[in-house]
Amino acid sequence: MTQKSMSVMHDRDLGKTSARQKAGKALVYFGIYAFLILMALIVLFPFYWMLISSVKSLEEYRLSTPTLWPRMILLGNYAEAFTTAALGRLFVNTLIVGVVSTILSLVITVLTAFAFARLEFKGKELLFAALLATMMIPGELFTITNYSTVTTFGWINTYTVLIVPFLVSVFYIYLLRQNFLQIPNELYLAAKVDGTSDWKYLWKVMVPLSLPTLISITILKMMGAWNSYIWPRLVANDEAHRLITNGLRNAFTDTTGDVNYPVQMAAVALVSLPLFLVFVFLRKYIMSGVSRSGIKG
Amino acid sequence: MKKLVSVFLALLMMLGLCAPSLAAFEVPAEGYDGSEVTITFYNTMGSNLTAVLDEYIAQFNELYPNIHVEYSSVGSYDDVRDQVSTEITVGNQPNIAYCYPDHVALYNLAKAVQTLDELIESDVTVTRADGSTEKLGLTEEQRADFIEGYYKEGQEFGDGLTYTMPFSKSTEVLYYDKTFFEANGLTVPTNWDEMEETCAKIKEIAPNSIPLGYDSSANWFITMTEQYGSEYTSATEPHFLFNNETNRAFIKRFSEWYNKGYLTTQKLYGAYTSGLFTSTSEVRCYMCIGSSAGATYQRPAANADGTYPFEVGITTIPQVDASNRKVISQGPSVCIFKKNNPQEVVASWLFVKYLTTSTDFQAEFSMASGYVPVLKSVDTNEVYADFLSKADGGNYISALSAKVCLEQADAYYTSPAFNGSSTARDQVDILLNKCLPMSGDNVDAQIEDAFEDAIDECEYSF
Amino acid sequence: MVESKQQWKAWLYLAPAIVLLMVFTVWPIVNTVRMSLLEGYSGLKAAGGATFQFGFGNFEKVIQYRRFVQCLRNTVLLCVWTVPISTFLALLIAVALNSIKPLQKALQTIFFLPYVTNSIAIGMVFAAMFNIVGSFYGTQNEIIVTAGIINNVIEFFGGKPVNWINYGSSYMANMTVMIVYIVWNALPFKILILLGGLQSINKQYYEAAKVDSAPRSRVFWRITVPLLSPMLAYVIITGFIGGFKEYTSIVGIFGEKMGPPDDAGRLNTMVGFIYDSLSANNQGRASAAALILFGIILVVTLINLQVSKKRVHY
Amino acid sequence: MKIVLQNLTKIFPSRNKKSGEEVVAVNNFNFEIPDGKLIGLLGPSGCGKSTTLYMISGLQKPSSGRIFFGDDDVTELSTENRGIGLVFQNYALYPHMTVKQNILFPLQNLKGKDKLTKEQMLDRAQEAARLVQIDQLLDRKPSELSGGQQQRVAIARALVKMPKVLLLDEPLSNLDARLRLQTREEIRRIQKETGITTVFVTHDQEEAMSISDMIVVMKLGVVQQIGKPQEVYDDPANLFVAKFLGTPPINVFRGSVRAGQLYLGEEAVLKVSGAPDGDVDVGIRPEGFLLDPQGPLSCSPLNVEVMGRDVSVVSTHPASENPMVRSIINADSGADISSGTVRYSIKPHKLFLFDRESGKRIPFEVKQHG
Repeated sequence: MTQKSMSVMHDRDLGKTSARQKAGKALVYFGIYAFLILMALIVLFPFYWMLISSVKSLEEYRLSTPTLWPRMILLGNYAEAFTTAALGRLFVNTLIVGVVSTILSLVITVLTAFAFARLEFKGKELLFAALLATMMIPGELFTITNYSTVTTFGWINTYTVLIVPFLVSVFYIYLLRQNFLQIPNELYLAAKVDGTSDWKYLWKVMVPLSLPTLISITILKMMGAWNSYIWPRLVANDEAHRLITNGLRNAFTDTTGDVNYPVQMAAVALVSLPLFLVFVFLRKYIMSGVSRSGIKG
Repeated sequence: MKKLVSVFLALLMMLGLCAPSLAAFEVPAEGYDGSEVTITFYNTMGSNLTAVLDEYIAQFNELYPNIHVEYSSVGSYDDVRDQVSTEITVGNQPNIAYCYPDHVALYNLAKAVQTLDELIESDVTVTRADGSTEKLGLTEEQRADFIEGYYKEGQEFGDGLTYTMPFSKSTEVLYYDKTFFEANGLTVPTNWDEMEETCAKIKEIAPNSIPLGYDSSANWFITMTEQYGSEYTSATEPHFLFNNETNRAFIKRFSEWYNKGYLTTQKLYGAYTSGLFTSTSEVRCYMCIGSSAGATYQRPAANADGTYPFEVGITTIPQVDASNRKVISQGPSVCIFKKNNPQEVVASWLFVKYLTTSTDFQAEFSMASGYVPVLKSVDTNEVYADFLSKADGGNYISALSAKVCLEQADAYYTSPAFNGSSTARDQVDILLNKCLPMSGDNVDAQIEDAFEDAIDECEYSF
Repeated sequence: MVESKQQWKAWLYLAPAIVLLMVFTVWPIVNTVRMSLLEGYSGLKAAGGATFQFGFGNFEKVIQYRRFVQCLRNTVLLCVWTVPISTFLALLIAVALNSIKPLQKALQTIFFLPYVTNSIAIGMVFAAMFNIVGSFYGTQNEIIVTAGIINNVIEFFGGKPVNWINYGSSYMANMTVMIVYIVWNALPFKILILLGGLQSINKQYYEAAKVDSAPRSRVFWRITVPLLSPMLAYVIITGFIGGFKEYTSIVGIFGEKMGPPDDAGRLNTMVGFIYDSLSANNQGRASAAALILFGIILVVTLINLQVSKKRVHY
Repeated sequence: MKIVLQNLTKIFPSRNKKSGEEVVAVNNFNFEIPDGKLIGLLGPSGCGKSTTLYMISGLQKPSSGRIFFGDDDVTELSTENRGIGLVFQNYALYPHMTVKQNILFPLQNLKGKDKLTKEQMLDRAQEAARLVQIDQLLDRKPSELSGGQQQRVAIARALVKMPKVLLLDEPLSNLDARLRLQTREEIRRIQKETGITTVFVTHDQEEAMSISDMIVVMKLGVVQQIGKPQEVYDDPANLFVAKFLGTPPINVFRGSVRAGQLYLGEEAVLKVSGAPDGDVDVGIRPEGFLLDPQGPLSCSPLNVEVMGRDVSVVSTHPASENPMVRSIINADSGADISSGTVRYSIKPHKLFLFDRESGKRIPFEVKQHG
């Protein structure tokens, strides 16, 4: 009897708390979603702005009171963007530079990261620390000297000059090395036993295992080609080699040196589209690539 | 390994240290010898202008088929400056570039700009592909055809030599709401005292308005020093002379206006004042001083039937002394860079001469760009004359603006250019905007401090 | 680990990277040091045949600049504010994202979007959001044409519009805008890293905490944060390094004058100072400033590493 | 193929640079592993057994000494060229490859005259898979397999290129108890079937004893004893070996020898003629106790654990080095712990004397007690 009543009481208590808990939980989730959605709106606003600006007329864009919804939707801006900027050529150039530099950069990054992660040599730690230290130097300073270097090499207005100087990225090496370090040492030993050379082990085992990181490096590198501006403008600004961001900046200048922003925005939107799609489809890899870099050690 | 590295570095070091040296230029005896040369031309033209350029390059190539012109739209004027000055450090500069006097002063640090006097005065005869000939230098008529103020700009570098040729120009003009002025019986101010009265009257009629908007405060300051004849800068040391009684006085005067609500500037307002001028709400400007090349931005948005809410009038900016009119000369000139191959320099000169002395090119380019031509003879060009004749405050506002510019051709001034002149320009811009809102008992002291700060900044970065 | 006579082999693997780094990184650094020690070195003047004295004049000139301290203060203030705020906010967002199921993927994508977009557009948008168009100062003259979207929101909630970046705006207001913008900019990368870290935390820890009926906040501070500490350390260290190099974001909002119209240079930073020197064609001074900045970053990073050694749980 | 280890020594430079002390992982190891035998390398962690294995594999180079496979000196030969198979503690399967690809991987690396055609490779892989009974799992990824299955894949991968030597590094330690028992039988079976000389590293003495032809007991880089499992158990060379082998572990007492008589405390338990007088450590295997009311050794029992056929009596004794003395006696002999004392006599061949200082075995001649 006593036992029973106790258990009943107990049950009721549980029910009570769980009802309260449920309400609390719902409230918490409501809070979480409200927070996330608010932040998402803040993050999205500039994109919204870019899109509505891209369909405004120049007059409307220049209004001192900006309109939040275009009075008139000018899809023609997109057509104009495509033709005035000769986007086709720019796309091809950017693609060539992007693809070639990505491939070469990946090879170099893989080799270097492998040496730092798996091979033993004198001064390894010191060299790696020195590499990391270079990340702290304001990059603008490199431009002056590098410019005179590439001119000495006679590389001005070539694809080479757009590709070679930035093949080595300490950041990518760092990312990949972290990734390599997390591959268990036993795999390396096993591969030795199985009769592989270092070289074969690198390409057959480590590289496939680091695919997510490599994919995110690929995307970052492609984005770099897409967004690079100061250097290409300086060293390869002829029609044959001009890259996309440069083309955008140049194409929409009118006589007063003013920029036709709506058309430029349209062009920016057009140019961002491929990157955006790539991002949406490969999000999983980018995520795991960056996060897997793990930051250990 | 270590040794290898150090040798490598030493090698690079030497590469970095040796500066490109150029032989002194002399006009070749035969002028242009017809050899194959490729010349590069950096500009800021958009696609509507490069179309015009293409056309004239084609015509030029009929005369000189072996001179290949490659042009490049580098971006803004500042972009051209940055690009060229970096290229100069390794001796890789283009042949011709759009330039402002400040830029040339910068390039002159490297002694990279070709002085043109020898070429201008050259009597050498050059034979063209079609068998005809031309004088390498400028003929009397060609020289006289340039609008004097524009041509003089190329010689403002302290040594009297000619460094640039004017390419296409603009200036500042006063835009006013003609409809409003006529409706209220206002007269358009021609001097600053009248401007003050006009502003006061407008403020009475429309208390919520800001009667005058001035886009470029730097231009305003520099133009005022010219109009007063007070000092601004000098091409020789000491360079920065703008801290003087007259300048402080006019700034104080404008500051009083500002505090009465008479005026605003682009910086103070937060956007181009043309936005205020073309506005149809009650918060608006009735006068606006801005670039003559931006006339279309000073036109209000058209009504549905194609008419405009009000008619725009354009006139010369107010003056201190009507007998000594001063308006700023803006817009690109072109300069030619030194090269080891004298043929490149001569070819560049031929091309520059072709563009700057061609009435047709100047006319067409001006109509496409909104800038004004640098030649007086352009009004003999039929198409351009027709264009000017249509001038009105609506559809042909650019023509109206051009017309006003041509009428004040005698008033153009340019300020001295030297390394640091652009800093001075930046600093007086900041200075004017800083001083306008000052009020209270110690305005004079505040203004004085602001002037001293500006001079300090100039001296430091110099 | 296999011991190797493979020294040479390792160097072979490193060779491409080392050669490129030598030419395009090491040499520029060496050259920077060289330029910093040539008084008043200017590439253009050098091209014109000028010679320069060897000495520490450039460093003196940098330190003597009457706004040097201001540049330094701005840089430090921006770091000190933006790094903790953006890290904390990114952490909150990452934790929130990690705790939900529906919409998680969509929201993730949204939060990473800024990562793949052109920065030109973003800066323009932010300036427009904070920009107040109109005249201030002097009561008769106070006319606001448009207060900017941010002020519209403030007014909607009954607040007074703030002069954020325009004429007569306060240093506080300017800094606030910069902090908001920089934080916004820094979020995607940090969220990406932290969310990745969160997802790799073993769920058992949370289950254990649930069994121990630990409250949410306690779980957050005692489990999530310590387990995430390597990523947090990484995000903070890179945040500081980036923060000390802050420049373009300020140009994005205030333009190259680096301040509101009445006080140009008020928000100038160390890198801004380097750029100013470069555009004045004084590479010597720019190099000296860059080396000073490098020194500062190095010290801060070493301190950071020292702290994280004690605090980070691997 | 026999393996000969000659004066094998491995010295690691100290990790702590400041102290600068070197670590001798393996010290002067001499041994000849007969062809076709399964050898267990046994010892606590850090004893150098894995290092020895890695030196045989070539993954680590000895600091001094030589290694021979048959008559060939392989000391300088790199791992790839030694033709060995190695199974790692955590299997080290390539996570991105299927089981089949994992097994094929070593074959694809064969060069020169050893090179196989695709068909040959597949046949060999099939055969290896069949041998370890995973031929149903060939298309799975390692992450889709259980621990035991992964272990088999690892063995198949090691066997597929028909190595002359198979090395196993703690192959069972990641498995649960039942699977461990089963797999070790499996390993024994496969080794017997293939006749490959096999070296097996473990810290589990039971595991080593149960399947090895010979065991090598190591401690701190030094070989303590080599022999057949039973021999080593019955005739341990020193206290360490005696303690390390056997479950439950041997009981150790402080004792002394006076005039050929062994005393534990004041109890004279055994005649040990030939042993010199002095303090000794005494080891008595749990099965060395006989319940005997007249026995010389009296203990205070705490508990009796019934283990089926046997019972284990847990008691205390003042001279014991451990808190407990554990004896295993036949269940039928009826241990009674209610009386407060239990008396034992000792089986002489289950009692060992060790030097207090060196831990070395002190031999003695067994005489009748009493």
